Amino acid sequence: TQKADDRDSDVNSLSPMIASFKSFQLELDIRHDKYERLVKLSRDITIESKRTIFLLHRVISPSVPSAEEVLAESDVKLDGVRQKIKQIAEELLGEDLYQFHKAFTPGIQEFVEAVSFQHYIKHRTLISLEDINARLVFLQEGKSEATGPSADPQGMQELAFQVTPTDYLLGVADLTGELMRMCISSVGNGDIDTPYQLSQFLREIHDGFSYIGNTGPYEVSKKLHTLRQSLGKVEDACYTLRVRGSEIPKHMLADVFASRAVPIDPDEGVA
Amino acid sequence: TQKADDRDSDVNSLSPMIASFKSFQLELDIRHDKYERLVKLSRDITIESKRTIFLLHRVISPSVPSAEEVLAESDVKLDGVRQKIKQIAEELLGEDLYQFHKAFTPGIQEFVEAVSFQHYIKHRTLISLEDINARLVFLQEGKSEATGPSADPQGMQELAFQVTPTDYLLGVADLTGELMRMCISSVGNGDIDTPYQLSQFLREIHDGFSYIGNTGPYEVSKKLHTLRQSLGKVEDACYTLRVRGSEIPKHMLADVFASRAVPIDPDEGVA
Amino acid sequence: MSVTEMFSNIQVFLCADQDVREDIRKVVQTLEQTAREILTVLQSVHQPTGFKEIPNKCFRARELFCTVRSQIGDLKTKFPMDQYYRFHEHWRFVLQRVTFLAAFVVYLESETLVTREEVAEILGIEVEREKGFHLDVEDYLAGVLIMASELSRLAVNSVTAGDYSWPLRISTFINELDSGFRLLNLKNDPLRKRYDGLKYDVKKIEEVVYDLSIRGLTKEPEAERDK
Amino acid sequence: MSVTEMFSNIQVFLCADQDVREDIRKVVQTLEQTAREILTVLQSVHQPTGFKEIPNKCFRARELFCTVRSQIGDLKTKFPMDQYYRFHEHWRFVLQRVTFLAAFVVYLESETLVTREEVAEILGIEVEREKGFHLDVEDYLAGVLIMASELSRLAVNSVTAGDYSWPLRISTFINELDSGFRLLNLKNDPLRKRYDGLKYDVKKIEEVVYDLSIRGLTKEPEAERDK
Amino acid sequence: MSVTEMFSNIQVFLCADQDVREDIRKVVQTLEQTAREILTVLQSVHQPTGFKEIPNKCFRARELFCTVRSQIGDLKTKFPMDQYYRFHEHWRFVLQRVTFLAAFVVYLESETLVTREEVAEILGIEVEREKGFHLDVEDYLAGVLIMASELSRLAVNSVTAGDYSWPLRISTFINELDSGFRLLNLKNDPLRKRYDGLKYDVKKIEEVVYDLSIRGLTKEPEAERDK
Amino acid sequence: MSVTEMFSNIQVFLCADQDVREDIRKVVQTLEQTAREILTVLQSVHQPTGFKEIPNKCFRARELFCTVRSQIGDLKTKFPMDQYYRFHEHWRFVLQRVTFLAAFVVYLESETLVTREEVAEILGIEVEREKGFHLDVEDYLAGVLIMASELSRLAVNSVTAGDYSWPLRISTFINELDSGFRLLNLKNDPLRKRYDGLKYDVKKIEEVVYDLSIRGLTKEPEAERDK
Amino acid sequence: MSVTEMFSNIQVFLCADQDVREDIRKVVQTLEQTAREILTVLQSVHQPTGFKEIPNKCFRARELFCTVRSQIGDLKTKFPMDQYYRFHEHWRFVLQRVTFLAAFVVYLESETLVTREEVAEILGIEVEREKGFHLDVEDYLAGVLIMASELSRLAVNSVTAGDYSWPLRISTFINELDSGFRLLNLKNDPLRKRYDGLKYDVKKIEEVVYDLSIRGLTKEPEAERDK
Amino acid sequence: MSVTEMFSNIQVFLCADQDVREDIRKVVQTLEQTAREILTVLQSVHQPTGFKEIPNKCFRARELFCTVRSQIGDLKTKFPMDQYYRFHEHWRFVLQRVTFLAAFVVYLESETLVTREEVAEILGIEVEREKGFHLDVEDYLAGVLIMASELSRLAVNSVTAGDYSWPLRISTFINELDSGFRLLNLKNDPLRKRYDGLKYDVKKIEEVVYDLSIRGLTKEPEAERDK
Ligand SMILES: [Mn+2]
Ligand SMILES: [Mn+2]
Repeated sequence: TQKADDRDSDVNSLSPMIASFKSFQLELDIRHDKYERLVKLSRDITIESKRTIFLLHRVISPSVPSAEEVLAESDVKLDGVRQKIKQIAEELLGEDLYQFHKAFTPGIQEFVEAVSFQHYIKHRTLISLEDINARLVFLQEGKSEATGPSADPQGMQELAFQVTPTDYLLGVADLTGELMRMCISSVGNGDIDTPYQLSQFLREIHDGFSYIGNTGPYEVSKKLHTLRQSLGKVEDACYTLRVRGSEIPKHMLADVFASRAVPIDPDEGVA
Repeated sequence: TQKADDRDSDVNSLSPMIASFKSFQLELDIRHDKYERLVKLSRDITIESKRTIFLLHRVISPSVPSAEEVLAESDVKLDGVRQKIKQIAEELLGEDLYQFHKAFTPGIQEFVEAVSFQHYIKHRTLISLEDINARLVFLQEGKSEATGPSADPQGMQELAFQVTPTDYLLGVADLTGELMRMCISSVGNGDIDTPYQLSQFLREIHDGFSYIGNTGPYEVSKKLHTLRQSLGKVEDACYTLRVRGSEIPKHMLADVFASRAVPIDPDEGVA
Repeated sequence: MSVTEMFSNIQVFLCADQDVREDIRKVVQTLEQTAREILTVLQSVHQPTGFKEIPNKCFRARELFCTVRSQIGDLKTKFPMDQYYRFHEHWRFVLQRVTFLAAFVVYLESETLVTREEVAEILGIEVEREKGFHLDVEDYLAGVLIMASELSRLAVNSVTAGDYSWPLRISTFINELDSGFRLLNLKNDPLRKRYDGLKYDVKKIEEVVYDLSIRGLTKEPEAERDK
Repeated sequence: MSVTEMFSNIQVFLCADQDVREDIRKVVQTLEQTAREILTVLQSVHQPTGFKEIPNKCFRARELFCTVRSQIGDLKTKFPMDQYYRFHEHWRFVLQRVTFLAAFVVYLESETLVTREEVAEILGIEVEREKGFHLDVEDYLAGVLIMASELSRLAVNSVTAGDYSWPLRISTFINELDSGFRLLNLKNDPLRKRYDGLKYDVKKIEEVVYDLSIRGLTKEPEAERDK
Repeated sequence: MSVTEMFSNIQVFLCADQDVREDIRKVVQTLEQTAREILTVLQSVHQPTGFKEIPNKCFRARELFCTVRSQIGDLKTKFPMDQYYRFHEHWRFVLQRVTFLAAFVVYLESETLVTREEVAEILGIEVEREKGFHLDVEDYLAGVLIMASELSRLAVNSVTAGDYSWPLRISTFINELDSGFRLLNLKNDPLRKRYDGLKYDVKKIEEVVYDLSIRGLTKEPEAERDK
Repeated sequence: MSVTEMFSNIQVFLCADQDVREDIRKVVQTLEQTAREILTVLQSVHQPTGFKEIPNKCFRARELFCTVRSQIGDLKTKFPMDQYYRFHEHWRFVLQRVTFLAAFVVYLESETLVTREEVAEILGIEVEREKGFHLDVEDYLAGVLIMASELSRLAVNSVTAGDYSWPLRISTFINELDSGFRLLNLKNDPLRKRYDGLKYDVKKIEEVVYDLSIRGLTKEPEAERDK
Repeated sequence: MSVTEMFSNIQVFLCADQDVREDIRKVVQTLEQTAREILTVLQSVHQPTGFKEIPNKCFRARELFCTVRSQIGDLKTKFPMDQYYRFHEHWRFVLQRVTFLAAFVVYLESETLVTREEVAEILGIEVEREKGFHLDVEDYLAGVLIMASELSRLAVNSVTAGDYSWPLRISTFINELDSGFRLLNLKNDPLRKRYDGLKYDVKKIEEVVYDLSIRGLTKEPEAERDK
Repeated sequence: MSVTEMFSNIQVFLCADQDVREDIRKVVQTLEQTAREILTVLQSVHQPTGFKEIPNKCFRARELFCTVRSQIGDLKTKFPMDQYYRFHEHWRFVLQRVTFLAAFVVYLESETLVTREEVAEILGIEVEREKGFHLDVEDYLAGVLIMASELSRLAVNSVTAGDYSWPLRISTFINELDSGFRLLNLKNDPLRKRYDGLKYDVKKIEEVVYDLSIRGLTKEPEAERDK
């Protein structure tokens, strides 16, 4: 019979079953290749975001003019990161973002950390998820499929990447570590206002995370412990500032705060 | 005084200390960038090696002619992998291989697995570390530093990548998993010789690893359990072949082995 | 927007997300229940007397697939369609189960491999992601592999039931399937593990065919069937 | 070559490797012993009476560095020089310790940051990898950071000893060091963690300076020192 | 009440609690001993000569269940009955073991599935929680599943002993059991994991039956049995 | 009764059990939400301006405890009371949290250690197990230990807020608490681990008091307070 | 000897072993209780009023060490002396605790470091292993390190209590201890980890002394003491 | 005695201790090497051709046990005998391995269970702790269990090699062993875990015997053997 022959002879490579498996092969390989490209992009984003954060820590040097330079440089760096995210967005065009989410989530979280750190330094507020997403809307030349959403007259097309709320949360949780570092550095640099500001800000974030509690995903709860430790360090720093401030004779307070370097009259020093 | 001024004014960016830290920054960044490039190369090598292994499993289809095609295709694939390893070797030129070892060890292990699998299919023996390393000697155009070791007349220069014995061992340990898969497939395809051959070969490798025992690094010991399981599966398969073979009436043995598909006289069948 | 407001917004999002998941979980549970019922119907083919009732059983299973379709229809309404992979883990397991059941029914009916298109039709879903709730290719393949293992059991039990033709036909079928799977490059994931199991199914069926052939039982049933 | 032979060869390699490691471990242990001795010598600077003896102590430490040099010289002979990073973990810790000690001595002597070249010279090793047993930049940096933390202790204890000039000078020094470290892009590794500690050292020293300045004690010692 | 008084009271409470747990642990240990003895008695049915002695062995096991009853009786006196679930973990394991043993005895005697009521009677405990020390349904099911795996071993060994009728009967029984379990919606807990093992038992027994049928050994024993 | 019937009955039982757990989970979720709201209210006492508002905040928290009581009241209706320990794990965590919150409120109001009776009253539950839904002594202790760690934070932040009297009073309180715990013979369990953390809280607060006393700040606020 | 006999013998042996361990555990528990009592007595030295009562407290602690001696005496009878290391883990922890307590009492009494001989005498045990139940050197060192951390607390609290002389004396003592430990080549074990903690104690105490000196508080108490 | 002197003495002691451990480690390493060599010799019995060479292989193994004896003899000299348990962990693993090897040789030679006395003799050590370096009962049992798992492999491979008599004899032997272990009340320790593995070995061997008996292969080889 036909069937018996089949079994012993070579499997007919033109059989419909084999043909469909060839298509599965193609589908799976394309998928895995895309995943791999996204992983690589994510690694690039992570590294560049981390470097931006290091760069931003240099703002807290005593001089103000260099701060602007540094911020400008961080803008350039973050623009580079955005270009990488644009590449992710291109890869995801027409795809389900969540299908490849695991591939790029570490990079995106690190980007959120960097961008929110820069934002805090500039504005002393927490950047919102919406603001971050607004910065991830790209224009690209409308290719053959120019009929995409909101294609503009010049044949340019909008391409948007959406950070998920969870990635945003995880990035902000990591941000608190950087803020803690910034706080300790500020104290070391004789900057008294920043620590109090930071402790206030960190407490707000801490209370926000407490409010969310275990409603969020497990990864968020896991970071809560570190967040609490960072808050503790910042609160301790403020406490130290306050306690030592208590020793200045009241009438000297103004002087000391005005110019820490001016030596105080030795007679009055030992209160 | 000079010092007191320093403290309050901007840190002099031209100070020798700062200058040396700028050089450290450069040195560290270059190092990290290289590490990252190696990680990416390693990932590429892993993926392509894995695909080669899948490809090689297709050899065990009933027809022999297709086997040669597949082997030829695997040669092409492995050549591609070798090009990637060449890139690693280029990155490591003049470097201490062990400084970046962690970056590329997963890829190299997977390559050992693929290349030793191909070797076994072709020659039914275990490829030696020396043979593998011999395949990783590359020629490259002698650049400015044409005075390198063994530069040949045409200005070509030798560039060799050395697989470490540990990576070799770990790759061979993984190979046994593929051999086990090959064994079970062979039984399913009615191939009786391969399983016995494989069980013999696997037992040799198993005894080899037992002999090394805990002398080797921890990663090797960790894989011993899986290796033992694979050996067990292969021994079980041979056992089954043997037990069922025992039921054929002695005078029929020749027939059955000659052509399994020929139906046997029903009267004699039920022994 | 204050920090508190921002976190409130996120909390709202997270709660909504949990609600969606809770809804999905509930529908999935009913789906699992139906899947178990279909399985019970089809399990009877392994019984000595079950081989004659295959058409009936398939018919009954087909009826139950109506329920599956309506339950999946319900599932679709629980989340935005373009976030399929966000919640994929919730239904992945059961979708593989019902794919297996569909593939098994189709095999019992026609001894062919159900296509992804056919499964999609039986389940009332799509093949292409763009078109709506769809059947991921890996889930389809997983379902097919579960069936392969069921077929190796069937080969064994058909012999017990005295029907010697099944093992040979199953053997041909499963060998082709094996050839198909060999074309794939799988990652080290659950699918790969399942595919490793296929080798054992192939081996088991080969053993049954071997047992039959050394006893000369490979011809008869074929003939019997032609009648 | 048979499988057995191949594994025998590898076994030979592995044994040789273990022997090398054993040899290295032994030399490293003597090195640690010397490092502890140097530390004991230098610890006395934290004592109320210790500040006057700094030159003596540094001299004594310099003597002990001879031993260090000869021990490291011994270490170099234990393995092929181009496999430095293969065994790096074995001496990494102690190398950071002796770098710290060298940096501390140099600071006490001249209040400057020891360069990588100077450390290499004190330890009798190289700066560049190509030239032989060398000092990795990360190990150099780690050693410097250990010293920073020792300096914050020194700032505290110098005040106890009644010497008010150290904290200011240390403060200037450590601030510059901090500026230097800020230029680096570190990975999430032990060095990064150590660098995070530097912030606390800076903070501590700043507090000491603050304590002095509100008491008007920042001028005197400077003057005293000039005498 | 002072803090000290309060904590003293709490300490009294905690001590009492630890004493209760200690007492429970001791009784549970004797219970485990008896369970091992019953198991040794019943293990002999797997021996080639054991199949003829099944009635004797069951009788002996029944005797030992008296000890079990008295030991459980002792256990009941160790804690207030409404705190059953507080200490459940202590006896959960052994209770599943003796349930298995009871189920095995009943199967060997009558080839039926022991009911929860019967187990409760054999163990001298209650079915309903409200009435006293009872057998939790999950523990009952776990015990039954342990037996299923013992039966697959029995099927194998009965063939070795030359008794070909057991596998068929066991196969029917275990299939019914499997259908029963398919009615349950088990959570992702230890019980579910154990139930996943049932599939392997079913398959193993089917293969034994297959081995018998392909060799035409399935009818004989039936006849033999009729004698 | 057939196997099928038996398993159908069991399925009914299992479903009911799962429904109970589902119900409990839902109520516990709302309880957790309220607990988080109370926490948010009480967190504000750490703010620089928060110390003056303590009475307000406690009042607001007391209001929210009404919700807690009604939610726990709801919880009680979800299962038979004598199965408390069967489902204990579901509410254990949240019960410890609300105990902490109650203890914190009581401390802020009266600077006393809340008794188990008081917690029970605030939560609308019982102290004695026999009387109904109660507060397990381990859960009470866990809640108290969470508060201890919150108090060490409060000691720090009160100083930052310029109120120097809190640390001394907290120190006395926490020392008493520590003595109390030293009366207990805790097993090697989560509670023991939490108790080990108390030592750090004690030390931390002692250091705050030290910082104040060395600066002569320990008497002033006392006076201030008397006004 | 049959296998059964052999295993019966082994079971006898295993039971005996478990009994020994049970006995040891019980005595160790009473020992832990006494240790906690001594700790409570000694904790009061951290109280503002406690510094005057040191002699009383030490006297009371000395009394309680009688109980310790008799409990350890009891412990000795529970196992053959040459199997000390077989059961070492059971009492290791508590032995370190009572060593700490002995060391603390001796320090409070005479401000000297207790020797191993003294601890052995206080506990009624031996120094040399050959002579009987002895104090392992690692356990002695662990106990001493626990005391070091207690002393850093004492330095802090003595200042709070207005006694400014302790910190200086403690600082000298702890520095000597630190030098002593620097002579040791500790392995990477729990003891090493504990020793790493000593650095923090040293630093903390130095900071207390600093706080006193910068405020000119270091001379007064010295004078006071002379009275 | 000054603190420095005291710590110097302790350092002498610690060094001596570390030297002892170093010495032990070295001997243990050579012992492990010999054990691996014996294993390699005995592994060959799994080869198709290996079954005929069993006597030769056992003879060769016995020779190598001379080396083992001399190495253990060496080991004994490295530490005072009454500190056996202090260093037990160092040789525990290798002692279990050589016990396994001794048990395996004895089984291959005489198909009996090696007694603890015999193992002790083969290894040149004592059974009773009091008499010197001995074989702990737990280590003996662990070695026996390792052999059990090796025997299940042997049963499989003997069939492949065409020798059908081994599995039956191994089955009887292993069942007896299993009964023996059932007499023991093992704690929840590594030994218990290993013993749980014995069940799988028993089952595996029973299935081999089953495969042989259903094919009527259980009598033949017996006859063959008689020749
Ligand atoms: Mn970060
Ligand atoms: Mn592989």
